[in-house]
Amino acid sequence: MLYREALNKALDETMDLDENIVVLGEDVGLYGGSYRVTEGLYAKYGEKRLIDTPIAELSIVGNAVGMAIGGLRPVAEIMTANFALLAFDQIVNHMAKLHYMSAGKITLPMVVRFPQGVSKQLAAQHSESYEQMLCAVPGLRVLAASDVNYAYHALKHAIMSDDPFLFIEHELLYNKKGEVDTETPIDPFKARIVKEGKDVTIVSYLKMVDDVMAAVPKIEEALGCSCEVIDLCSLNPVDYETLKKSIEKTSRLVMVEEDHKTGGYGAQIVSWAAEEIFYALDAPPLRIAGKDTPIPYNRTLELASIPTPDSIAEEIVTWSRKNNV
Amino acid sequence: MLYREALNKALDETMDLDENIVVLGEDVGLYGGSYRVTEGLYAKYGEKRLIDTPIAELSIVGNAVGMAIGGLRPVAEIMTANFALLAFDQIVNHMAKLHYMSAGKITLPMVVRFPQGVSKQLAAQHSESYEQMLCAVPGLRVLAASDVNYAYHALKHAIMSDDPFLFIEHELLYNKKGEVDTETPIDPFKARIVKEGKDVTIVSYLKMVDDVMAAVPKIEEALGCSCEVIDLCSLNPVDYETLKKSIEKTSRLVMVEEDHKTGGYGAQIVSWAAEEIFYALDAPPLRIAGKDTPIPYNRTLELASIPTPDSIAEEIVTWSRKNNV
Amino acid sequence: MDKLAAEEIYYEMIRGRAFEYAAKEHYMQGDISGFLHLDIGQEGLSVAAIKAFEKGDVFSTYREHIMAMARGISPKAVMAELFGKAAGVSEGKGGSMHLFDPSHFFYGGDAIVGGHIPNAVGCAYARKYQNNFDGVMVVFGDGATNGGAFFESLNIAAAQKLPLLFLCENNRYAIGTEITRVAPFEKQSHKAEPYMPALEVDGMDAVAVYKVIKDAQAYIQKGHGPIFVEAMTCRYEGHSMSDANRYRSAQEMALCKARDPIERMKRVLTERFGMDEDAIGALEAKAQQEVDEAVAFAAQASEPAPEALYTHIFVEGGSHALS
Amino acid sequence: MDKLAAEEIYYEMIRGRAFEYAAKEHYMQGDISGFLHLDIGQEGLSVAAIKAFEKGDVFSTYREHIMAMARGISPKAVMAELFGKAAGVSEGKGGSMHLFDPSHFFYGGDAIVGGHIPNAVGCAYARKYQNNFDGVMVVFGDGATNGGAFFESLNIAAAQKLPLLFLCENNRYAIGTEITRVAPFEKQSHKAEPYMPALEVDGMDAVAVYKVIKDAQAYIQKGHGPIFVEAMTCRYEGHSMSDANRYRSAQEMALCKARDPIERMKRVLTERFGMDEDAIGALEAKAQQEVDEAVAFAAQASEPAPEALYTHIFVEGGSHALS
Ligand SMILES: Cc1ncc(C[n+]2csc(CCOP(=O)(O)OP(=O)(O)O)c2C)c(N)n1
Ligand SMILES: Cc1ncc(C[n+]2csc(CCOP(=O)(O)OP(=O)(O)O)c2C)c(N)n1
Ligand SMILES: [Mg+2]
Ligand SMILES: [Mg+2]
Repeated sequence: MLYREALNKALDETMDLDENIVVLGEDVGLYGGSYRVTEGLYAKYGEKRLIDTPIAELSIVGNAVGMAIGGLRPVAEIMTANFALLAFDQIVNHMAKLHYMSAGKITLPMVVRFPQGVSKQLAAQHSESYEQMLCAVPGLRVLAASDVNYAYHALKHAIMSDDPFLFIEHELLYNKKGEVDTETPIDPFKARIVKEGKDVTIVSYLKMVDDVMAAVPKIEEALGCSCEVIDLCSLNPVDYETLKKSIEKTSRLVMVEEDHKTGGYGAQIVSWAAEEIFYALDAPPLRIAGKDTPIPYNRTLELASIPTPDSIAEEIVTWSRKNNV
Repeated sequence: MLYREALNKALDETMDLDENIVVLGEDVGLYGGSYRVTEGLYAKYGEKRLIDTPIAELSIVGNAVGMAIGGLRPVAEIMTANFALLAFDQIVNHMAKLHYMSAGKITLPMVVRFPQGVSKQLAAQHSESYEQMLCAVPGLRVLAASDVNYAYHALKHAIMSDDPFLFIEHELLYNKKGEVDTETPIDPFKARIVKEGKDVTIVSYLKMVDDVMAAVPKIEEALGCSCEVIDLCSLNPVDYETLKKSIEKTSRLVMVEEDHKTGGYGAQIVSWAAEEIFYALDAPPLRIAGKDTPIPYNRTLELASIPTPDSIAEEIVTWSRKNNV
Repeated sequence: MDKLAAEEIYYEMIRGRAFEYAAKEHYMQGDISGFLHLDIGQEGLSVAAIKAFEKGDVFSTYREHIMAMARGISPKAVMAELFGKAAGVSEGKGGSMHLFDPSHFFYGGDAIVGGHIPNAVGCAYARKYQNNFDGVMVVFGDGATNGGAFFESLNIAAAQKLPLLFLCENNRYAIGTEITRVAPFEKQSHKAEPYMPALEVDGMDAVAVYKVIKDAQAYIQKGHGPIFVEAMTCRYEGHSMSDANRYRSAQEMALCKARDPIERMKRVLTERFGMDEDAIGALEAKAQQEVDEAVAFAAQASEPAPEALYTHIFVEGGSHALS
Repeated sequence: MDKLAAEEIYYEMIRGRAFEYAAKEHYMQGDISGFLHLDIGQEGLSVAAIKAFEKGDVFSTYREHIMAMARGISPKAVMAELFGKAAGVSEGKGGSMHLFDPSHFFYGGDAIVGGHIPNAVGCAYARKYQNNFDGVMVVFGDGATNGGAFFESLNIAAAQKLPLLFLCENNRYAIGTEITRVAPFEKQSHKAEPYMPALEVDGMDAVAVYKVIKDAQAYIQKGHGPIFVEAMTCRYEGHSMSDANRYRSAQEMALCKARDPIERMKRVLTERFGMDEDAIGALEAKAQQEVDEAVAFAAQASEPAPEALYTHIFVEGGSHALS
């Protein structure tokens, strides 16, 4: 099954279960979704439950908040992360806060989904990642799906929960293949150990997990070491327990992320490690992230602006040699 | 002179110099600014240069971008940080990127000013800090004025620069008193050593600098140590040189900030220290920040949600004792 | 409007004004803090609109004390909220600008100008989905009609034919900025005209407001889609307690107050319904007493527990609600 | 419109179409990537509007190749940008959606639907401030008229009486969503009616477009404030290269193409100005040659230097510009 099919299946199964679940967004209905995540659902559930909205992101999220107040369980799609900036007031001032400000009188069972990241030459206004901003907002749960099975289970969980969720996808993952195990439930807030190892803990999420996995053979060969690779899965809350166990075993932490390095999401993970498990670290942690530049159109420059399997391997090898680890 | 008067003076002097400088925002003109920063300027420069805008933050920043394209040098005021969320598309997708995307053909000499932070019981939609989000955006310079002299010089610099600046103020600082030394120029990108010391480096910015200074006597007394207090001043770029020198001297780092701890701005500073000067640290760094909750209205709860001089002192003393530093 | 309704509306108007003056007093005494926006001058509009929109949901702004009470939230719970107490309608977490009570179909209290309008649109969608055409009333000021959220909402509500009543309280000012300085005309109903029927009413005349809102709700109940009502009104005080109201002349204020909604409603009671001064005096006394009780209640109510800081960030166990 | 203008417009229309087909071909060959939005079907509108708005500034959307060229940016510089080369108008950093050239008073190329409209408003403010009433033309699609940025701009431009020409290219679709499914009417000029004069024109008729834009610019030059023009048009291809265009029937596409702007303009040349087939054939050959040269230029142009990743984040030394 493809990643986008797993998301589709999660939507389909939950919509089938509960007619309060509605989906809204640009081209999600008749057109089938610009990344085909909602394909087929319009035919099955009709235009009242697959709502094609105008290009008005503030309203997409703002209306979803109101739908939730009115008793529905909306799942909103923002076509690309960059456009979510238009909805930041609704996400931060409303979606994240109404439950708190009303002392629990209002609950917002809702999900906002969007793809993000560098795809292929979509340029600066279509290529960004905003988890660093959104994980700084109390009141939101933020999940990032890097694989097919997680995408299915985690989206289902988010839809069925009574809390407001942001669900982050990556544009280059939609056609990723994988198995969905519908029998084995998962805890969407638990980090996933993608590969066990004993010498260095590499923490990552979303598409970078695949890039890290592609880099690992090179790293292990160059250094003669074994890498443990962790997919955070839930970006807020973070499963610090799993990280702690791993780093206590390996004594070394590398954080790999696609967003810009300055103020990037990984700063939180590294700063947590420095504060909380300082003495477990045998070497300075390493952050590998996107460069501090807008994303350029040209393909060579674009690839130079984010981590790639090659640059990840190279940076880790250099860091390791420099620190004698 | 008061902090708000220093800002006013910076505006006045630059406007006097260059008639391309215009100010726009809600109630900035006839009314004199909701925090009185623009008081008197409407009478002096008229309604073409002190532009009262409708309540449309997206347009306030979006229009400023267009004014800059058209050859003016706009200084936009957003009444409170929370409302800037409505303008995030313009700040992130336009203000920060047009220079890059146009390969330098477009320049945006502009400033967006806003106050932020917890004032007194303004509740969740009027009390937040967004430097953690805005410092994650390449293409923006972000300054935070904690004192009167810096406010004056840094705002002047921002207005006269050809780059786009965010200029962050704090609601509780407007009536702060201080001297302005117009004779001695300053480098707005340099961190300020507010107090020298040798045992621990406390890094902070904006209003927390005052709270740290209020906590220092208690800390020094309790621990018999001496604290070095640094005001970052420029949040992006960061003057890492000054931080490095200080931490190499003291071997200890405490970061104090008002924003929420998870994903907060200070994570970047602590993660930088862990990555770059790991071996200079004798103890795990400490981050003191706002709690991960929306800001409540009730005063007791509100104060419990952010660092105060007492809580800063207490946390530092506890941390120090725990780490034998 | 029959006598009973008129009496009730009058009562809530004077109770509202007394409430606002009490809030002002306690703000100055330091019992209340933050932003406090008084509805004095606009009581007729606030009460009559809510009473007329009997069924259905209401979304309002930060200037909502009187509306919240007209919806049935007790003055005690509102005053306690202003005092930041645990017995407040939002348990002291929201304050003056954030009064929520879904059991009275009242959803705030929003402090982002225009920010609640898209929420009301979404709620109207839910009601239509549920085949409930009593609909939603969303209340906002003239200042909110310049923001993108408002405009997007006009378009969506019309495109989706939602049961939504837009009520614009046009008091001609957004803080210190007069509407005609930032919009091309004084009446903001013009903005709605391409999308839906747009009605106008004198917001200082509670009887007229009552009637127009009744008519408007009847329209949306028929499934015709949204409707817009603009009520011209006037606030007597500054925008909030921190506004000295220097931008309006004494003459302008005097003209305002000559249209006083309470005086006008009193004349309706005496002239149309033959109520005598005694009966009216009794209402006034009762209103004042209710407000005094609310203040006393708020003053002695307890502070929230310290743990309250950490509750209601998420639904207890909510992340596993249906899984 | 005289013969010279007509010929120039026709020439740029056919050059535009040839350019777009060449871009399509090279996209499929992998020389161009990202989002590529073709303007085929809308050439008459794009060229005539730009030519008519001779003086003044232009802000456009991501579907702007033909407009950029009509403004005077060379096909070579545009094609090189599509190829991501250093010789591109944005040095390979912007790509198809981000063509900027202030020396031709052309400011993009914006990929946020509606995001450039507030920028155009601000620029119009600057022009008025500078006492320049040639004004600004901002071009956007029907889909952009549902967003808050557009609405705020109508209001501000009207309140401030700015010299701004809103040009809506209504091709009835935003990607796969037909305008009447997300707005309450088909003609989006209704939205502008409360604020400013709103004109309509057949966007498939270059002569008509030319005239209406000339008239509109004359209006703003008089200092009357903003004006709105809606041009009904039709794109022949999918929204971008990734859209298979399945949501429009063969019949709908045939009706569209029956209104072909190039055929129509050709008739103007032959019937009104008596041009013969040979002369027109010569124009076509020249246009194709110019496009071929642009492709050849782009293909052999150099890649940006690796350091280009780090340039233009800030102005070189900009932080100290005037201090
Ligand atoms: C998005 C946003 N911008 C600015 C403010 C600050 N502010 C609060 S109320 C107000 C004026 C609102 O005027 P209006 O909508 O006419 O309502 P009124 O206060 O007159 O009832 C402003 C500018 C805000 N709360 N939200
Ligand atoms: C704010 C925003 N939301 C969504 C998109 C994705 N998107 C790109 S073009 C488009 C359709 C725009 O339609 P219209 O304005 O009619 O212009 P046209 O493409 O028809 O010329 C959409 C939804 C975007 N680029 N920006
Ligand atoms: Mg008002
Ligand atoms: Mg279109």
